[in-house]
Amino acid sequence: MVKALNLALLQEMERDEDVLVMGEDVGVDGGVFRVTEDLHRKFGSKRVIDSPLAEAAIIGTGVGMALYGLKPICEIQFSGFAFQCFHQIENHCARYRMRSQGRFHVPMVIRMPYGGGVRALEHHSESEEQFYAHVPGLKMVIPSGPRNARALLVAAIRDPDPVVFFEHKGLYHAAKEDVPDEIETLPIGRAQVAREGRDLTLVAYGAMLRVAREAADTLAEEDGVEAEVIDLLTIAPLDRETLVASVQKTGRAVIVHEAPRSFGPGAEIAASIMDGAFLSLEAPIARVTSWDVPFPGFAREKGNVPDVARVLAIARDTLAF
Amino acid sequence: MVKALNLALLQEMERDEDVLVMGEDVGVDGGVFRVTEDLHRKFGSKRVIDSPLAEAAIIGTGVGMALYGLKPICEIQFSGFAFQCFHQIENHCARYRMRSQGRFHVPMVIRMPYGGGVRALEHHSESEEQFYAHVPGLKMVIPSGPRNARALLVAAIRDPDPVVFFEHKGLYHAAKEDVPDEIETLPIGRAQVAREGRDLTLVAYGAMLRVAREAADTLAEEDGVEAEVIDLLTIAPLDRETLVASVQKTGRAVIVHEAPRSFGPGAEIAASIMDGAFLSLEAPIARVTSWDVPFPGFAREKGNVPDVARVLAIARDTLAF
Amino acid sequence: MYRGMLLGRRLDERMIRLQRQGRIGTFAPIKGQEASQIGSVLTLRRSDWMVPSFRETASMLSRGWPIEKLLKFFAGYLEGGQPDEGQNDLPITIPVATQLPHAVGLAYAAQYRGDDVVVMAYCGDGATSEGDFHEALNFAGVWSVPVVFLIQNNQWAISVPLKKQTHSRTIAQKALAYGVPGLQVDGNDVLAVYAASREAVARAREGNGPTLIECVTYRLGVHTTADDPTKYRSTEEVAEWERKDPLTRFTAYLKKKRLLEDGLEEAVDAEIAAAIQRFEATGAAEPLTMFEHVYAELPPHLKAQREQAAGWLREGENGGGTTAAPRETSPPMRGQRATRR
Amino acid sequence: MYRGMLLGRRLDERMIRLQRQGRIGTFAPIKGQEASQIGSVLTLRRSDWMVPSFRETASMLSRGWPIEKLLKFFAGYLEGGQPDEGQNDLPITIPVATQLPHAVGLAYAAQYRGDDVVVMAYCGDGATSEGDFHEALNFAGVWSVPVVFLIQNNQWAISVPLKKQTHSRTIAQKALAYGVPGLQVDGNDVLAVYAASREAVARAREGNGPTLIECVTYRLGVHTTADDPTKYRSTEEVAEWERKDPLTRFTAYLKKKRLLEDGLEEAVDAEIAAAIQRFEATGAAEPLTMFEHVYAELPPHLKAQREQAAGWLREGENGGGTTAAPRETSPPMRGQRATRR
Ligand SMILES: Cc1ncc(C[n+]2csc(CCOP(=O)(O)OP(=O)(O)O)c2C)c(N)n1
Ligand SMILES: Cc1ncc(C[n+]2csc(CCOP(=O)(O)OP(=O)(O)O)c2C)c(N)n1
Ligand SMILES: [Mg+2]
Ligand SMILES: [Mg+2]
Repeated sequence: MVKALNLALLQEMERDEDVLVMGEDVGVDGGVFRVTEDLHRKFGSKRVIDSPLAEAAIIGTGVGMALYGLKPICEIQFSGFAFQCFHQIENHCARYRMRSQGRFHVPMVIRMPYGGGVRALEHHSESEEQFYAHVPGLKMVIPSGPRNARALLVAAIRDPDPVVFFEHKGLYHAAKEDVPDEIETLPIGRAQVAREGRDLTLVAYGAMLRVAREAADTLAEEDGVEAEVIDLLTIAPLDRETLVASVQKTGRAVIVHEAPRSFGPGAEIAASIMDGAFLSLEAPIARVTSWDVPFPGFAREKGNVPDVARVLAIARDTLAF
Repeated sequence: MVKALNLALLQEMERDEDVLVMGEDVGVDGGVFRVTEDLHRKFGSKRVIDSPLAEAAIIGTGVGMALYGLKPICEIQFSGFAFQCFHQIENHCARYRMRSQGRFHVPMVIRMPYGGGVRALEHHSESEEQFYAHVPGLKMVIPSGPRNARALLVAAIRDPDPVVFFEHKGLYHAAKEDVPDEIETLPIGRAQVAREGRDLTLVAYGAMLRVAREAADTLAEEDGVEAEVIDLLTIAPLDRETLVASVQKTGRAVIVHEAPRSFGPGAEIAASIMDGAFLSLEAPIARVTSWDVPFPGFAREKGNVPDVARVLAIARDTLAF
Repeated sequence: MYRGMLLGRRLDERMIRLQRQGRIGTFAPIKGQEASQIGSVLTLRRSDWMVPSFRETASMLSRGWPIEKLLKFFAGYLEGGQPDEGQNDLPITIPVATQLPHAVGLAYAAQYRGDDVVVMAYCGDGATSEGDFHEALNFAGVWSVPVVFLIQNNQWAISVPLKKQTHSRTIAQKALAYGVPGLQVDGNDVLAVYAASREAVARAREGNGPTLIECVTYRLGVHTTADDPTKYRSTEEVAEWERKDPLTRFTAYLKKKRLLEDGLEEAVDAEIAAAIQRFEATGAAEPLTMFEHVYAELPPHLKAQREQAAGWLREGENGGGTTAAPRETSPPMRGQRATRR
Repeated sequence: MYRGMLLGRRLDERMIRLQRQGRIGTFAPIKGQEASQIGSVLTLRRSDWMVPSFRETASMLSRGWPIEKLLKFFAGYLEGGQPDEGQNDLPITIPVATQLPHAVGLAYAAQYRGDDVVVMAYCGDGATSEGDFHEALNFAGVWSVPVVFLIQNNQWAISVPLKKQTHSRTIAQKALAYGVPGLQVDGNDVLAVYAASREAVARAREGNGPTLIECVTYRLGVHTTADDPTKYRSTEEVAEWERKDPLTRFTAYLKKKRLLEDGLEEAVDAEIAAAIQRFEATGAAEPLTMFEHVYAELPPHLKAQREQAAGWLREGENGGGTTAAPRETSPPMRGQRATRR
């Protein structure tokens, strides 16, 4: 996925001079995950900016650039350090359009690696999508593989609104997929049916998509159950149509995410499905998530992040309800 | 409510020398809402600290004090400015117990005024409880009137864990209630049934409690419907027992809050009720909330914040489902 | 120059009355800081950018913000935060110091595009304690961008005096932390402020990077209309600074030089009165427009919410007014379930 | 003193090997910074507090952290962040600069209680760009609390060199912004660091407030084990600083003075080897303990989650191991609906 993201950045920068990249170590070093590799060499240090170590100013100056008409792509080195700039995101990125009644807008992308399962230090394994999803004015995107990552990143760069773009660290190198040469885009705000089925809806995104898919395969093999798997791709605005349509068909849903459960994204997904498909529901909508604990260190992360076995068990519960 | 909160602070400071108050203008000025009035005169500037204008350091130094064994009560002048310190809250307040495997804990209270309806400037009318509720390790409390405000604030001060304590600006002066001389406490983590009923459950907190109560009264008068009103008091950890027990009885629920709807607290409340009371549900759980827009300025706030008419209409929908 | 200061002062006084009458909400008067604002803002060209904090009435007026727009802002209409197309100013920013990195970003973008643009950003003494101040100054220093940070050190941040705000002897010396030139000027001397600002703006324009200017001044009035300064500062202190009132001082100077036009006060008052009339003539806020500026395009959930809100308004007794929601006695709307998704 | 530096260096080398073998995860080596760490930390008393960043192995060892605890931390066990009862140190902090306000709060609390305590807080050159650095220094200055900020300016913040980090000529001069004394010392000269630190600690202890010390040093190795410095800096630069290696330098000095004990290297290596053995003997992490330190008491929803997790573990094939969750082939658990609430 690293290469696919890098390609998206490269091609968009070639296409549009207003696109800039900024962040800690994104320049000469090419980013700690190499997503911005080679861009500095190609576009120079004015367009690929190695910033000082200060997240609020990365976003804050990015806002200023965007107000001027540029399209900054800001990288926060790990999502765990984005609360340092959360005030700039909430006070300004999300609101400048409203605050200026349309005179200004903030066509900016905020990229960050998120997620667990990669044996990382404290504050390097969290999934904070919920915080961004709840902020009106922001869009929140999480790809699940190289091809949709690239297409969504291109769409995010071209989007006139600020987009928070999460990249799962576990997918950077693990996920491989052929990506065409010509630029593709995917619409922000649309989920995809990753696997069709009629007995149960599994909702997932990011690295959990693979988990949901594998669970669906096992259900088909072992239980003769056809699960539909929905890949959200965009968390906010949430594609309620696709979710509701699926559950109207299946009557049952299990949501899988890495963020802690309580007040997490699964709650909105469940509540939205209930709103739209109440009369179709044959079981409570279940959530398979990390526990409501601070990330407990990687020696314990396997006990925390959802895996296929947990999804399977809860799916079977839901089917048996 | 201002007086009741002030009394709680006064009495707890008299009781325990380790209790300190810190924030912008909390000292000589007595706080911009006068919640800390007179404390500076009584306890001096070492215990009632007029801090420089820097929210992250207010919380960050508060964490240090708490690690040393003191019990700082930090005031953030308006909840809209608390994202400046959100990293200190999420990275440290909420996690020090985990990070140090129990060697340290952070017995700290973070007070802030929140909420709309008071003709305030930009960033002065929001309801951000969701952001704190989703952070494991934090407790999130919102009183609905003077007496429970005081009792909960005392409980929060004595609580060994960090408590984010929201005070609705609209209740500061509007809400009047007799408060006894002797110290009272209320358990954190417990909701209260503010009005009993068997036909419908209305869930609310903070300034929305009055709205829910009035709606319940009207429903009784005009529709002959007995609505149960639940005052959450603690948002997180959420008192699921009380919620579920109520809806198991009524079969229907409407949640009222001022925060924007999507990915908001109502989603978790709805999802939790569904988890526990699915078979009792006779209608989808409805949410009456502010719209998913940045706070649009006070000239438009009445069109944004839920009022009795909206609650009534949605409640009637839910009843008629 | 004098006119700008006078306009600032007179509007301030009128606004306090409007606030007392409930026609606008809380706002921050500028009395005492007119020289700092006018002396600095006048060194900008129209093509330059101005980034205000929340107490820059005089600077904003001087940049061409219509009075009625400012009044609207403080009456809770976000329309008051909308600069005209082509006007290179940011709107009033309430969260202290958060606008400073925007100024640095604007300056970077201007430099990137090769535009001849200088950015002037305002903040107060209290704002220098915020992390955003530090990060903005540091980025500006490293990037060497054309930005001037104009700090109005009015001695107080609400009730907190400078010595509780920082242990630094001056604000100007904080510039050293960023390798940026720092100047301190008498902020009540409009000509001194002008001279210092001109120098800083010229330095920026010539590509020699940012400057921090500390204007030593005083807030003669309340912090905002919600504030009672007698709780925290002495009348003697205020009286002492009143003797240094920048407007009195500049008036005396101009009188001595016989440079004062006649009828200026009347002209200014008439301008204000006309603007207030226009302000009062603006209709009630259309609540549904709150859905307009969230995203470039309305996403489905907001379309649904907007429809629901519109339904309310149609059915509400006093639909279309500022108090847009139907009152509690109005017939409750039904059948909105379909749009609740 | 020498022993501490040597231990730091040798452990560093061993840890790099452990990391390559996958027995610990990413960590930040200290090679080149031993003098800054040991010279400063030795000026503290046991009753004082030490607040590390994430690259203070030598300081932490010197404060009595057992080697195996550090190894555990980097092996993903939060137990490695647990100081012993009565040990006045904070754990390693990963988010840059966020620990600095904690140090100021500790110092305030000590002063409030009237305790004879000094707090020493570490951070890097890059950390000085963060808002938290600024706010912490500013609070410390205003409050005049007993804290020493020890900045290890090792010239790089991952790939970002100092001149892209700040336009300030020195880090020491940043102290001026806060009215705090700032010193710059040769961070590769352990005796110079010791002298400067002793002065600052004494000043703090006597009630004369905070000090900022800039140790000019160099990170000779990788930023962390995930880093490849050849991408961003020249071998010449590294070679030049290698000639100033603080350990070589101190060794030569001690040799000249004939102060070097025999057998020190062997003793240090043996200590490390024994600790690694203890580290490797620690059992797999008990996953259920992750519920223990969230709140003082387990709230109902966590009780339910804990029960559910426990059920998994009991039924899982390899329950109790570090890879606690049952593998996909294990029999899925049923009937947990009741606890899902
Ligand atoms: C981030 C933030 N924190 C707190 C406030 C509340 N507040 C508004 S103005 C002010 C004081 C500002 O002082 P200063 O920067 O000196 O500006 P002045 O008011 O003196 O013009 C405070 C604390 C705010 N608006 N933003
Ligand atoms: C708030 C935050 N942002 C980013 C990071 C990622 N990061 C870890 S170390 C580092 C560089 C730190 O540089 P410096 O302060 O000079 O310390 P050094 O690594 O040189 O010891 C960065 C950017 C982080 N840990 N925390
Ligand atoms: Mg001020
Ligand atoms: Mg460094």
